[in-house]
Amino acid sequence: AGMPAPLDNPGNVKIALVRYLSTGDFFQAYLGGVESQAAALGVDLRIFDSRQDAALQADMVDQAIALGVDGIIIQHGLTESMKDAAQRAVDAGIKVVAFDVNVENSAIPQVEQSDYMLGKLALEQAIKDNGTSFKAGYVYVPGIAPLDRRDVAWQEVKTANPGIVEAAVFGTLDNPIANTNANQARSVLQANPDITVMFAPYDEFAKGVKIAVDEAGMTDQIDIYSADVSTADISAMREPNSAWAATVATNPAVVGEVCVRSLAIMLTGGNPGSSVIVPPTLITQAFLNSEDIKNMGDLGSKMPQFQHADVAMADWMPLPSR
Amino acid sequence: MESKFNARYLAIRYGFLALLAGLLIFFSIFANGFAGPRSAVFIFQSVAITGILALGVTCTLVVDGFDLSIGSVATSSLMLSAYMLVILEQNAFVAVVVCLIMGAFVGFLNGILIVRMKVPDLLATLGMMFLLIGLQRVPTEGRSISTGMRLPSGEVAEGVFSTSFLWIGRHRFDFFLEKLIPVSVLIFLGVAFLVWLFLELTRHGRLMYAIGSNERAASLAGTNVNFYKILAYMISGVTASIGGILLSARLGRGDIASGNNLLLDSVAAALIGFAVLGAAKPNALGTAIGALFVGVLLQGLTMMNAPYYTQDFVKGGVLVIALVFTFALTARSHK
Amino acid sequence: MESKFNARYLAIRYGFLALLAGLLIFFSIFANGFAGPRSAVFIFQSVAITGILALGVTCTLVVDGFDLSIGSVATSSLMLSAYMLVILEQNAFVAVVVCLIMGAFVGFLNGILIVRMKVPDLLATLGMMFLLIGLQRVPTEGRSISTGMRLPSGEVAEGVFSTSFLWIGRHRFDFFLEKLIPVSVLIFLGVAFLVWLFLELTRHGRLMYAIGSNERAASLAGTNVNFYKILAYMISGVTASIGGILLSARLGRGDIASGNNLLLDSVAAALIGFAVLGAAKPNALGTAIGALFVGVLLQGLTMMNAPYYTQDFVKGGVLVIALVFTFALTARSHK
Amino acid sequence: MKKITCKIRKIEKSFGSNKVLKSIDLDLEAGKVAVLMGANGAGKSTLVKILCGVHQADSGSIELFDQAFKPQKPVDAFKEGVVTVHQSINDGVVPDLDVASNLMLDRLTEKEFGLFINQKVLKINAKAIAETMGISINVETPVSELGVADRQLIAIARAMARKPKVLILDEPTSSLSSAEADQLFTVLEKLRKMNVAILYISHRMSDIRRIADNIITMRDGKISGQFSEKPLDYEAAVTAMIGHKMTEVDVETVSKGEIILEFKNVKLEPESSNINLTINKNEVVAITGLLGSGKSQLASILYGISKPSQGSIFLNGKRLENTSPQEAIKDGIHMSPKDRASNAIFQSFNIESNLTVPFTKNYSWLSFLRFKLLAEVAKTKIKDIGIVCQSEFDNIETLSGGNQQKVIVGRWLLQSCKLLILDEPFQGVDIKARRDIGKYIRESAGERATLVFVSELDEALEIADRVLVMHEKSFVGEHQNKNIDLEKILIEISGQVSTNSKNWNANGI
Ligand SMILES: Nc1ncnc2c1ncn2[C@@H]1O[C@H](COP(=O)(O)OP(=O)(O)OP(=O)(O)O)[C@@H](O)[C@H]1O
Ligand SMILES: Nc1ncnc2c1ncn2[C@@H]1O[C@H](COP(=O)(O)OP(=O)(O)OP(=O)(O)O)[C@@H](O)[C@H]1O
Ligand SMILES: [Mg+2]
Ligand SMILES: [Mg+2]
Repeated sequence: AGMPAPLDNPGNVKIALVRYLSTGDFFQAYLGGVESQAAALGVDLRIFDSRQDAALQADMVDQAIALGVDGIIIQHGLTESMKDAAQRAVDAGIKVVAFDVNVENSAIPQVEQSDYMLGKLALEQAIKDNGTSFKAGYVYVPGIAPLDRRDVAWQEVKTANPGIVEAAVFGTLDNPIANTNANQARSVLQANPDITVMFAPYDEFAKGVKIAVDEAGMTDQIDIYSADVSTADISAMREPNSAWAATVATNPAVVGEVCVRSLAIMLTGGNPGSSVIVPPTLITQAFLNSEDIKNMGDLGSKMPQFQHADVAMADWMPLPSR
Repeated sequence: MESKFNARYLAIRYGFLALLAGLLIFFSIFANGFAGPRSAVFIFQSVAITGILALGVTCTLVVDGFDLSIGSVATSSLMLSAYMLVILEQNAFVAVVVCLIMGAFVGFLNGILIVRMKVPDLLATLGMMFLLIGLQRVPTEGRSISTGMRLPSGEVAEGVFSTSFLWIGRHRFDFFLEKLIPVSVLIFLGVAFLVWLFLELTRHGRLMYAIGSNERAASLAGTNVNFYKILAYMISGVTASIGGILLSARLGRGDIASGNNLLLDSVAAALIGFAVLGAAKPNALGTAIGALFVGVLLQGLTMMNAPYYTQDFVKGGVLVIALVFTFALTARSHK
Repeated sequence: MESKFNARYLAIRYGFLALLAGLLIFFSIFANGFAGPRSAVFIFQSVAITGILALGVTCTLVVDGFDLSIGSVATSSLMLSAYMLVILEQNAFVAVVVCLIMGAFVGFLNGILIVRMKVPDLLATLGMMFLLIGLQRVPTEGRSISTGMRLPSGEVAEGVFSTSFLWIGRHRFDFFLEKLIPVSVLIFLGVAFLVWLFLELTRHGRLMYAIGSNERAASLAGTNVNFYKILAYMISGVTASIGGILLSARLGRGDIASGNNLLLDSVAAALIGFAVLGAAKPNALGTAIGALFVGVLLQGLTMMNAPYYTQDFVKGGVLVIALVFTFALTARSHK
Repeated sequence: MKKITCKIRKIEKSFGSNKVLKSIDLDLEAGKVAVLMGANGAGKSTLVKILCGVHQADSGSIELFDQAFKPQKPVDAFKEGVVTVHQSINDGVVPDLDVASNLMLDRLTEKEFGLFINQKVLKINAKAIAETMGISINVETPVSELGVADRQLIAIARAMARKPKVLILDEPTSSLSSAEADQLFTVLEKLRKMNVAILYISHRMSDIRRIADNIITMRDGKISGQFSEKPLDYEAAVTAMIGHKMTEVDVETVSKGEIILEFKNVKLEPESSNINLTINKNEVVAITGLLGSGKSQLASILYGISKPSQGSIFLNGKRLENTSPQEAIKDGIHMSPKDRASNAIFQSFNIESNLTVPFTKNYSWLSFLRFKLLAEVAKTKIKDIGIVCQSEFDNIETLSGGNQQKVIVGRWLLQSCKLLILDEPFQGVDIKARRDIGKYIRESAGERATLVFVSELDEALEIADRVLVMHEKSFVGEHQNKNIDLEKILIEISGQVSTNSKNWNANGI
């Protein structure tokens, strides 16, 4: 209704979401955003799940091309494996947006939740709370793209503040992640009882660290700073005496919506810009407590910038109903 | 067994334990904070869950089977307990009982597939694994379960992880030191003791070893082979669900996770158990020590600030060397 | 073999294939875009790497062994090829050869551990798995390898994935349709054919089956048991490294996070192979069909827009049902 | 008066289209030993398996003490007091457990045993059971370290200790020598007095003569004769069993060819005496002796599996230095091992594959198997040694025990060799087949030397040109198979001759 062609007949428009990662709350919420925005537009959405198989993900782009879709959202993946596939889609006349993966293609806008900013904001809060000299534990597994980007912020902050001592680096992606990291964090706390800040820029890590801190009875001494948020994280942050001081996050559902909107703009001949950034939000324990926020829904309603990002918008754009 | 208690015999029997002792001494000296009762308790705690799972696998190994589904049973039990508590708003007792029943039931199904349908054990339990990995995600459409979550129906889940449930994962008993021993460690020790008792000292355990060694002969001697095989898988299912409950109580939420690492780590523990005391066969004591061995190694390396990838490497290396040592010696003495 | 080719016999022999055909028909009708040559090629391509690994596992299963290290050999080969290309700036040929040698060497080590050191196969290959998982991350301190990466030394890596290397992963041959058949599919088919030829038609294959059936008897019949066992693990190592090379050539980068599910998926394929044509033993044809079966199922479900977790569920469910069917029937007819 | 314990009526059983039992009627009397005779594959073991609940009959009935008896699984038969020692020795023991647990295995399955195992009580009970059969092994030894004979004794001892009402023994002496067999017969006497009904299956005439109260013969799945009039007419029984009269074997000793195998001052163990021995082309030499006298050890030395404690062995004048069967085969030494289930059978293979395993090289082209040729070769061999089967593609597991044994012996006759070693080649083979195989071996003996290790003297006399006797790892006697002095051999076997000489020479007098 009132949308420009081809969206004036949205039932005939087919878009595909080609995913690299799918397991976990973030990805589920992201998918929810994609689905609801697609539903608001009325387009036909196909989902391809490669389950962390980068080679398969590239094939899936080809499959989407073969299916004759009009637009493709590439969600995560590796630059190297997706670059060619994305180019093939563009060559086939398909509109493509990429989320959180750089496919090195000027015809493809990049939607990003700035991982660097996530790390940066969390660390700024840590410095605000703890000053510029403290002993920190850092949870990091190299080789994982978003974690690597968050690591850049940590390295910068460390160089800028020589007072910040990195007492221990640990972390693992062994499943169940929170539990395994709790075990490691316990050992680290035992070996370094003078740590006061834990930087765990991934909420699964933060959860593990929190368990360890609780078990070690060091909740008063230690503050945890992390990235990402979920309903479970909110309740963990709000537990009485929780060491989890703050997290920085974008709303994954909003990111999903933005991806679809960017694609819709492209389909109608518009240009959302080569880089669409969904700004992250700082969420502190104090804020959660004072507003009595229980879940992601509450967070959205108390924090409008978390509920909706005013990016990739057009005046004809229908938004999902809240 | 020869009369001379010679060096080789000692090496076979105590080589692995000596290695463990060596590691303990090494880490006590070089890893800051490693020595001490609290640190020891961490080690126990960190291996409690894999250890419990490994004890279940041991039972299936004894009847010459193998259970690949334990990891997914544990995560299913994790999700199920959270579902019971948070969404169905049941109390801790109900949640625990339902999880245990689920574990026993999955084990029963595995057993039926294997003894009645004659599906090879690896295959049956692999199928079960995939089935459970999928199934555990269906009720919440792949979301983790926690208080306040929005259900697919649009409602908000009001149930909570009750304190009595969290107690299982978080309480610590005083023991000389205040708040020293977590419940999970006691459960691990309890399960280890029970499985040991069962396998080594009861006639049922002996018959299970008989089945593992020669199923036909055991059957012809009047052993109810099918019963014991199903029993083994049920024990394995129950222990895996205990593991899941402990995980749930520790995490305080129904965390969508794959149990791959749980599976591999507990299989590792059970297999390392072969080498303990020169048993060269699955045994409960060995499994428990195998689990502790891995725990000691990881704790020590973490404390020495070793990067995570060196941990796998050292784990693999020490494992291979220890086992070569034990098995090469055992084999030679059997000649 | 009975004279009457009765229903049960047909069910055992062709039940699994019938199920596969049924799935194909079902998806062709209900899954939009499933039928067609390109889709068929996708399926082949999506299972090519697991399929190749599964064929290697099949060889170890034939000699009554088991190789848990294949997944890590594949990822090691992935990292090694990237290391050769990007950091050591070697050409594609050298990278491929080095990877194959690495695979053969790991297989050789596994074999030596098992036949000389008498370490049980699960244990030896599990240790090797942990070792490799750690080892492959040491040179880059756990980082993925890609052109322009900063090395621990501070330099920037200048090497690239050469076009000839990427060709392995990305080229498609024309076949009726333009750019239809990817190199990896041809390699998969080639490996499947060779392994089949080797196991079924050569005397070496038969001797390997003999070893799997009764090792002692094989040895007394003059078979060089140790040689064939080591050979089996070397084949497994080489196929796994081929898998890793293909993965690397497709990704164009040494990505440490890739290849997580290779082990379980290829074991699944090899085990499903037991059920194909009522073989009830490891066999190359069955393994290849087993891999395709999983591929068809996943592709079909994807095309029907099923969420990822239902895919596991359906995979497990169909697997269990198919296998119950086949094995229950086979067992009964053997009575 | 007759007291029938077990009444079998009109039992039928088929495996697929193979009708194995055709309307079997049989009575087992209390306090009597009924001997069941029948050629390999006649259906004896199948009948036994129906009686003890492993298989179920297709039709027919069994009555036990006038009660209908239809065991569905082994436990059912057990509970009713029907106890069986199976033909396959490996069906009787659990190798990874110790002797004590093996002896007590059936007790362990019973509730009455109690939940916990008292190791001391277990051992005491196990020792008591062991004594009945004169087993002197340490009960803590794992069974995996024992040979077949000991395993068989354990299985028998356990059955004896059950206080059976019906005792079924399926070729219990197939791997025992006369000393152990005697022990068994003593116990059987006792059970007979206790009114146990005993069904005894054997191919050994010496056993049968010794203990049969009546004889039942089976042929092609049917009862072909019943003999209970004393004195039992053994000859008639054999005739009923094989369908025609048995011809007497008369070994015509042949002229020997050149020396093939030569032992020079060989000692099996440091304490045993020196062996000097030559074996010639064209002759068949049987080596006999008690269990554990060192026969298999000698065979394993020749086959490259173990080494003598000292001395050297020459094959065609060349010193033997094999370290594996593979090398031995290359040198032209073939050996058919004893204990086929553990050492020779490939359970998942068919007859053809089982036959041809050692010689696949000869039947392949560039490593590719020549399937047609393989099938032909197998077919010929099946005919040559009379393997009862449906086709060469039958799975080996579906063959009767004796026929499996024929496959294993046949395997080593596929290709010619310089030295053929057969260790207990007639284990479970019926009389007629044994003669046939013996004849076949003798006929083909021309181009090689043949060594046959047997613990049954009868078997040795049927096949050999020369008989050597071993005792405690040393040789104690040598006899040309012509007008042999049986008394003397038996004395030598039992070790009652003085062997002071530290040297022993046998060069075929
Ligand atoms: N499980 C089975 N499946 C198919 N056929 C079988 C099976 N068991 C036995 N047979 C067949 O039944 C027949 C009788 O075998 P059985 O073992 O009863 O013979 P037997 O009289 O005990 O011979 P032996 O003296 O050699 O032990 C043989 O032809 C054999 O091939
Ligand atoms: N390769 C070997 N090395 C050392 N000792 C052996 C070897 N083979 C057998 N023995 C031992 O030597 C003794 C003789 O056993 P062997 O099997 O040779 O006797 P046998 O006369 O063949 O008896 P059987 O009738 O049981 O075959 C046994 O105590 C056995 O444990
Ligand atoms: Mg028989
Ligand atoms: Mg012998």
